[in-house]
Amino acid sequence: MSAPEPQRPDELVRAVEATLFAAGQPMTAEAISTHLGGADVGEALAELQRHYARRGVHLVERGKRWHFETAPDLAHLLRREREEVKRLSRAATEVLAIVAYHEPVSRAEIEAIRGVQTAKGTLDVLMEAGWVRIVGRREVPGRPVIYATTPDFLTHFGLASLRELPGIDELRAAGLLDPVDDAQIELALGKPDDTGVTTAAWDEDSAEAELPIGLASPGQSG
Amino acid sequence: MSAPEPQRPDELVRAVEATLFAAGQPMTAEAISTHLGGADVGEALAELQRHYARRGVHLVERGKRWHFETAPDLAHLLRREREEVKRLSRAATEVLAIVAYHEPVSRAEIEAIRGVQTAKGTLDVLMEAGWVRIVGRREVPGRPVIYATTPDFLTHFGLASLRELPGIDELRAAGLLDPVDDAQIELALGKPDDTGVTTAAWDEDSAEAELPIGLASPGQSG
Amino acid sequence: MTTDLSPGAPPGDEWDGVASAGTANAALYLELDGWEGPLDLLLDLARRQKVDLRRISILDLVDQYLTYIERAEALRLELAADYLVMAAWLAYLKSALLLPREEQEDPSPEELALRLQLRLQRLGAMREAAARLIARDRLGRDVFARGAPEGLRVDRRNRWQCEWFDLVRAYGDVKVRAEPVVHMVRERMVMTLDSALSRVSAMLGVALDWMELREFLPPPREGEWADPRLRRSALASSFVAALELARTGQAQLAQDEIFGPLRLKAVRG
Repeated sequence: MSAPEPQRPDELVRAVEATLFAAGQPMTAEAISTHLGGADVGEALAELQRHYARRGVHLVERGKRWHFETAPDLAHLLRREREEVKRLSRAATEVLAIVAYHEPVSRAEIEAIRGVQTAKGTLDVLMEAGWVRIVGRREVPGRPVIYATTPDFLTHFGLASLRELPGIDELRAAGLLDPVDDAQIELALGKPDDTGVTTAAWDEDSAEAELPIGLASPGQSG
Repeated sequence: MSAPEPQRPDELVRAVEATLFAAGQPMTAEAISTHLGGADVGEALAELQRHYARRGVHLVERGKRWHFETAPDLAHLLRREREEVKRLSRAATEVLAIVAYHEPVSRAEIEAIRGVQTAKGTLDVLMEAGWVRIVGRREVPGRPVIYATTPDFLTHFGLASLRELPGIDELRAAGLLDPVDDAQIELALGKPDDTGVTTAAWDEDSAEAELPIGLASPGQSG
Repeated sequence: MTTDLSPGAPPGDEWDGVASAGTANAALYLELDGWEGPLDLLLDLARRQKVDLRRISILDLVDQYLTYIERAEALRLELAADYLVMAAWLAYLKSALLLPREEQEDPSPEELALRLQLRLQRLGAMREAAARLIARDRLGRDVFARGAPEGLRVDRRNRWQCEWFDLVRAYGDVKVRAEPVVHMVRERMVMTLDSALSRVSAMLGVALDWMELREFLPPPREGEWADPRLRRSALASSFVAALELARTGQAQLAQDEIFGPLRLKAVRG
């Protein structure tokens, strides 16, 4: 490269340089001197310090002990952050949706809605993403923590408020509630008449009211 | 103190210098580049190597990986405190050399060169030291595992690559590194018959029946 | 020729007696522990010829080896089998090399000798290479890496990605999955267990004798009860009601044969 041929340093300077480089701990000038057979290392240390002052590594003295360390302005190189873009898993997306539609909501409530247990890690991921946070505790036995979405959640999904999330009817209209044949999933909530005959009847409103926490058991419908 | 004010190196050079100083392990140029956000570090490495060539610490490349180490001419100053290097047995040293000069090589091939069985522990010692590893299987009957050296082997013995192994060109030219399973060099060994006369019989199929490899270990010669 | 074969190497424990026995030749020093097998011994003997391994005299080498083995046997040392096998083979090689040959064997003794020489060369080369390798400036012995590197750390940070559609779709999936749990079939006319229980119980209270289960069902002439699906429901519910009354001790159940008529009678307290 264009730099002039570097001068070969003094042998003592080289020895001090190598000694400090290989040392497992900071060394006092006396210890270095002893190691090098009693030579006076003061000048060598000063020259090394001057030489390294502009380099990526500095020779520093702390409490009479000398050691090499990374230049302070490059300290950030020692610990780098690498960002990895990851897609939210299906489970995490479902949990996030439930929090958004039902907030504030406890983990037990999320599990009741999803019908499966929610791994603790799933909520952790959503909190790491900055989309869900703990907003308090439900004043019921056990005082479970309850979760809600964050402003970052709205920002990420481009929503002015949670009210902009499509309602159940809109989801249905969009075909997002279609996968199973309607006739198979409709609810019957009829009452027994006096002849003892029960008539099953679809209740349009029940879809709204359906927060299936503590789902009514089929036995109650008789 | 009389030296001219040292030039401040390029920022990338300083960053590479700091990174390699701080790294606990040798790094490839690619790893350094990745760590520094994708910069091309080839020039910086060359400049650093040139800068450090006359100092007490050198920048060296071993098997494509770079690290700083103390200058070899200062070994006499530094050697005294450190006796961390394992002492290798003669057998282990020989096996290591055979692996390095012949790699990849199977245990049977090592034994064919040494003329004795190799204790299992010998290869284990070399693998534990991190100098030898299993790199696959030879696609011959029995599918023996084959061994080769590691980058740490090059680092430890100060070799830029296996081409720098002492005398390797001469040995190759003399045919002394030709594959050891070459049937033409195998010796036939017969069994003494009851008249006490030994008959040599070349067995094409059996490399095992060949020279007195592995009849007994020296230790058994009580 | 065979004296002092392994200078410097201390004898192993099992050789102490021999070494200190002060045998006829005090300089004789046999130490097989020092050899890594017969090939190693041969190589060492070959080196003693102080010539290039390519120019060693195989015949001399064979003699040296055999002398060595003979001396060991004279001292009644127990030699490992491979040393003896090598000795036998070398004796054969020697005789083959010396005797005039009438028919050419394959491989010829000269070729065998050449192979032995090559093997010794190869082993010698590796031994020398090992010595040169081990004498290099080694990291941690002669040269040193930085004693206290700060170390590099890379912290991985995840940036999570999720689309609006995925979110909404996920909610739809949750809804769809949750709903079937509470579904019933539409417009299916049934007789509930409760109504069957009260009907059977009421009729049983006024009955005097055994009655067949079917007699408790509403008569089919009564409008909707003509529907066969509803009749099946009524029969099933009445049967369960009968079982329940029997369980609670209010009724007796009897059936004379499998699939026969099921009869029912009140238990009078």
